[in-house]
Amino acid sequence: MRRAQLLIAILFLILGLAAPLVVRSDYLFQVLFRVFLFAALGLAWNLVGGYAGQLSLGHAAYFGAGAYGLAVFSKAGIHPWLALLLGVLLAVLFAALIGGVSFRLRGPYFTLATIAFAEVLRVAAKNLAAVTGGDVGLQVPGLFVKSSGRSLYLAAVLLTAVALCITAWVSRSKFGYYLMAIREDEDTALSVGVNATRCKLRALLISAALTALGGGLYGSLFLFIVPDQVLSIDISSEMAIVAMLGGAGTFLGPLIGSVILESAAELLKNIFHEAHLLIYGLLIVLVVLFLPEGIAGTLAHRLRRKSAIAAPPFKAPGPVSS
Amino acid sequence: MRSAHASSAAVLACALALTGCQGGVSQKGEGSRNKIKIGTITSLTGSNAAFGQAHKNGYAIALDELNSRGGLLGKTVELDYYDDQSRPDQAVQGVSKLVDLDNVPIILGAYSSENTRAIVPAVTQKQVPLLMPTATADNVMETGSPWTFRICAGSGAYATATVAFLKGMGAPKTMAIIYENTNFGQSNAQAMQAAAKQAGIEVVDTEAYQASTPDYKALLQRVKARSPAVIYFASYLLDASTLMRQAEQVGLNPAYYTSAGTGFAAAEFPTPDKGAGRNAEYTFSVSQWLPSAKWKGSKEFDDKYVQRTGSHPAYHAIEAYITLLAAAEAIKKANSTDPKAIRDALKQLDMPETTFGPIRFDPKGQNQHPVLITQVQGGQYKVVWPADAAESKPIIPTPPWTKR
Amino acid sequence: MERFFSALQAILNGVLTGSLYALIGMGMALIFGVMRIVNFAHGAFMMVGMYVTYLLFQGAGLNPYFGFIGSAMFLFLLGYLFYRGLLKPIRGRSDFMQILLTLGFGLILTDGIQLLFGADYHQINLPLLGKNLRLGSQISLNAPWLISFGIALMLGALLYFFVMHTMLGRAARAIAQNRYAAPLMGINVDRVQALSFGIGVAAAGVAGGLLLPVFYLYPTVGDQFTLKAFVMVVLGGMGSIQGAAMAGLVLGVVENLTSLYWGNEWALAVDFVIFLSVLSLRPSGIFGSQRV
Amino acid sequence: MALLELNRVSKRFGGLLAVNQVSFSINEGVVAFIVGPNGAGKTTLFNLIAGVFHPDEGNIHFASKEISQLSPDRAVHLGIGRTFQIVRPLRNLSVLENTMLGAFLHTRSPAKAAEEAEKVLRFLQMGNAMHLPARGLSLPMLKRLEIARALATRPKLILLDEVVAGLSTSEALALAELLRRLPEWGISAVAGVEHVMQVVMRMADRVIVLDHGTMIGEGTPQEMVRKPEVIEAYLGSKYKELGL
Repeated sequence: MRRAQLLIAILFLILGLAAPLVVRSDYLFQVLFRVFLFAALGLAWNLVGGYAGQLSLGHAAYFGAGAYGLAVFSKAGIHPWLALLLGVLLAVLFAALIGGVSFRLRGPYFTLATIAFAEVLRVAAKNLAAVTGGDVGLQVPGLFVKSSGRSLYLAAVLLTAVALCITAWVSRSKFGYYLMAIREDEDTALSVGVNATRCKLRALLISAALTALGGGLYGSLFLFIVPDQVLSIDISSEMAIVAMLGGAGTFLGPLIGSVILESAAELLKNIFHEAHLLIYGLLIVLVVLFLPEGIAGTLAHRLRRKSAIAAPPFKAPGPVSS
Repeated sequence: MRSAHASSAAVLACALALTGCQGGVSQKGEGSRNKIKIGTITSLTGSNAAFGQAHKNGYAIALDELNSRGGLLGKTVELDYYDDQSRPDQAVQGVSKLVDLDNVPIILGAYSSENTRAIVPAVTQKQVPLLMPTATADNVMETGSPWTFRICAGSGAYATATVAFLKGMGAPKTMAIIYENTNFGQSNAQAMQAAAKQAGIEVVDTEAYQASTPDYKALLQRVKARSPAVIYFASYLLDASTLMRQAEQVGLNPAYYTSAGTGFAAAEFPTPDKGAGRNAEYTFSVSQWLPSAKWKGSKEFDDKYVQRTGSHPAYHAIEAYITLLAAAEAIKKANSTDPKAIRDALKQLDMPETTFGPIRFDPKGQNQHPVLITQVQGGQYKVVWPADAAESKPIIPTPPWTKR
Repeated sequence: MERFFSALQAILNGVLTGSLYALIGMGMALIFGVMRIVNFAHGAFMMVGMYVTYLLFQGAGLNPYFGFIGSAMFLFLLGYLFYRGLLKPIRGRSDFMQILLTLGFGLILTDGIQLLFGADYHQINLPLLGKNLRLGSQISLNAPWLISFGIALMLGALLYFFVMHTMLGRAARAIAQNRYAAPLMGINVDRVQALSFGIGVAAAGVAGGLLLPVFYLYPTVGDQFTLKAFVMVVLGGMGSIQGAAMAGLVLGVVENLTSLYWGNEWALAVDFVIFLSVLSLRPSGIFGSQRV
Repeated sequence: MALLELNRVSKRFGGLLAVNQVSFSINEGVVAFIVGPNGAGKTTLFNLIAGVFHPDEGNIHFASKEISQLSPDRAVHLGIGRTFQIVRPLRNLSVLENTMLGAFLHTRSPAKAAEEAEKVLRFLQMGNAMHLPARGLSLPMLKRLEIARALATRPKLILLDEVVAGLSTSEALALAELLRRLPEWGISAVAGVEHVMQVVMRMADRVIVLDHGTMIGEGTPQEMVRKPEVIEAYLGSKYKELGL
């Protein structure tokens, strides 16, 4: 089971790394960039949203911090990669702040608090034109000398690989079990000595750092950012949708979700034009109705039901079999 | 069970790879045979969708004209739309799609200044000419890219024209700037601040607002407290109507209501059904074009537009219309669909008589489109400045709301 | 004195705007209270309400101040069917899926409306729009806002009465307090939830109808109100209807005062900052009594 | 030496005095029962010891350390394990994984945690159910799972809230039989029960009787059933009914 998942992940990564051998068009690189970027973002979100069960819809805050960090600090004369790193630090700082306040809240309260934080940041970025350029926008430096779609695409594949490694580590470690315990029942988790707040915060910090890296790549690809773009709730919800549709709390879910959703979105747009959001909405509704645990989750569940061993759907990979 | 999992993934991966390869190879050939594809990026969905539709209508009229005259270089012209969903990142993706997949030799778009600014690096990198119909924020031209050309006049020209007009009217001393917080609004506000400073007009208040909200009364109250002689708006149509209605409610009475076009210059703005109605009266605006403009074919375009859509065109539509015609002209001049040849043809382009006035790009790629100042008089836009184009005298000062 | 009147004017305007916010928030609070569903399609439902009112006005010449009733009925039906057809089958599944469903349905509504009626904006122009009620020389209140305030007040009171004093309302509150015990008391939870969802969405539809004369409509107009409704529900104390109503008024006033003293562009941020402070200092809301 | 010591502990919720001036102590290697009807304050008392609530008055010592203001997870680290009155399994995890969560208190390695968890499950005679998901278990099994999870943290003291509620008498006795062996592992236990006196009489080293938040008796089971106040206030009729 677990080995199969790992194999699939590795297969995807190999395909991703091999794509430049066949793919020539920059457009496809951009579509594939989005696929892998959102796979990485979905995996990042999944640590908090899937494993720890904390439904954040404010990850745009970290994404924007990454993109703006890169743009603002490099404008101040800092080397782009260092600037990106500072952006990641900024995101981690935001995460500590946001987590500190909102992790005391549970359920929908938490979700709404994360939205509110991201929105405050968005409005602030719009209005503090001296720093961020406001709505007029800000130039982002390329991260690579030949900042073509191809090198950034490969960077996105690498980011996905990193996110997959972290997820693999989390899902088999004590930390991962603790996160899942918090998701299932926070009081029970406390009763076995889990410091829930600290665990959630740790997950969020890792997630925020990954998300900020993704934001930096994104900004670097488009070379120009405005607050309504990189700090918008659309980014947050897309991250969550990718992970949830793929299967929240599963190792492969976000990857599969991103492959399907991001390519479907692009395909739909080219086929249906104005109706593509309608179809996209329908797709979401249908998945919710018929694949209750997300695509990967339900798939795994079905397969498992067929086999003789009954096992839980959120089965954490680990040394379970004796 | 393991194999089932793996095989499903393999199928997925293959499918992905296949679509990738096909997309990359197959579509390239057909474009050049008997059709010329022109790429267009606009907002067909999302918050700017209404303007995207205006673009689409303008383009469609031009397309009909082109093809009924036999197309271009003996081929049928086809428009290749990419919907940017009113999102800049999507617009950028559109450039890649149109250039790499569909092999278009030129791109028209996008609608908003925001999205247009976002695609400038992309077209520069891909070395495809970009013709901008409607982006007025001046930062869309700031990169100095040799691949970008703008049909419409920009925010700097708006501000300069407005200030020149005010000086001619007796040089009012104070001004408040009210602008929506988007690229368009902020650029125009910045341009005006600079222009006003140069002309010795004191800017007593600058107010940014969140676009498309129902209530601006408190903002207007704030402006009222500073009692400026001039107000300069940078707003889209919807907010223009709301602002003028609520200006009456608040009792805001400057001597001049001026504006950076767009909302205040839309055909709908003085109408009661889709605009501010009588509250639009006396407002000044910069304008790029009017159905009543003296340029040849303005009336005909208006008729065609009404016939097609049932309503009068705003200047966004004619800018789209003229953008496509200019692109066609450049392709004809270049006698080629090579992007570089078209770019060079655009640089040399000279269309002295179009519905949108003369089209000629300066070395920076900016069309020197004359900016008019209009005033709403009796529910109609009347050109009141510059003097040689004026059809009517400006009415100043604006009568207070209680005396209307 | 001048300053006093301008503040007073801003506060009064804020109350008028806030009354419409209140209706939107009350609808969301009812849905949240009874179902613990965060309805991300709330703004889209409101937008549909605006279109219904608009069509009634254009098609049948029905004044929006009556047309909103049609909008309420249509939306009630839409909400009821949405619950029965889509939401009910996935009740009991994770919060994730319910949120996804409302997000997806919101997209369908928005894009569907755009396909049906185009992306162009519409507005209606009532002669009433130019009428102002003057109180003394300094204060003036715009007639359409006043009327919608009156109607919102009445309907808000009606909704409150409904929840507090009718059988259905009591059942809804019982479910809100304890979802598991309610069926034991003979409450048909599904029916009550379907009706509550319908009513909650209808309240948004009414607000849309009342907003139409002073605003305009286009397919994505509702999006901004979804976020506002969240803020109200939390400020009001999750699921408290009267709390959400109060929060709506407060939001209207705060936005106007922010615009007056700081700048309109910060109004939204102030909304959220208040929201966050309340959430961290007093998670049960300013007006709520329910514990988290 | 006393392992757990409560000294005049009170807890108030609004106007309700849930626990009123309760004092008792429990030595190492003891299985104690807190007896009282529903609402007597047993769960509140457990929550006070486990750090979920903090006493308004009085103090609590555990292994001669003041723990009155401890957080729940810290309490576990000191060696206080607990189960919930209403079973709260992590439904989507397997029995083994549920138990491993407890074992993670002392190890980072999932393999070691699994080993430890297996030991505990075997002791509770749940070895066969290890790989089942928790959500499919029967109530008696869930009760044991709760205990397994707590035991896996290797507590010095385990708090068992309503440990036999909902079980049949034979199931209850079987479970109690297992609990009786806890001191062999060096674990003391405080169990809360409502009125399954058979279990209490057979298993308890000590009995503490609560009524309306007040302690009305403490001693051996035999002492308690003879104590007039206890019989009067609570045990009387039921005890006689049971014919013990």
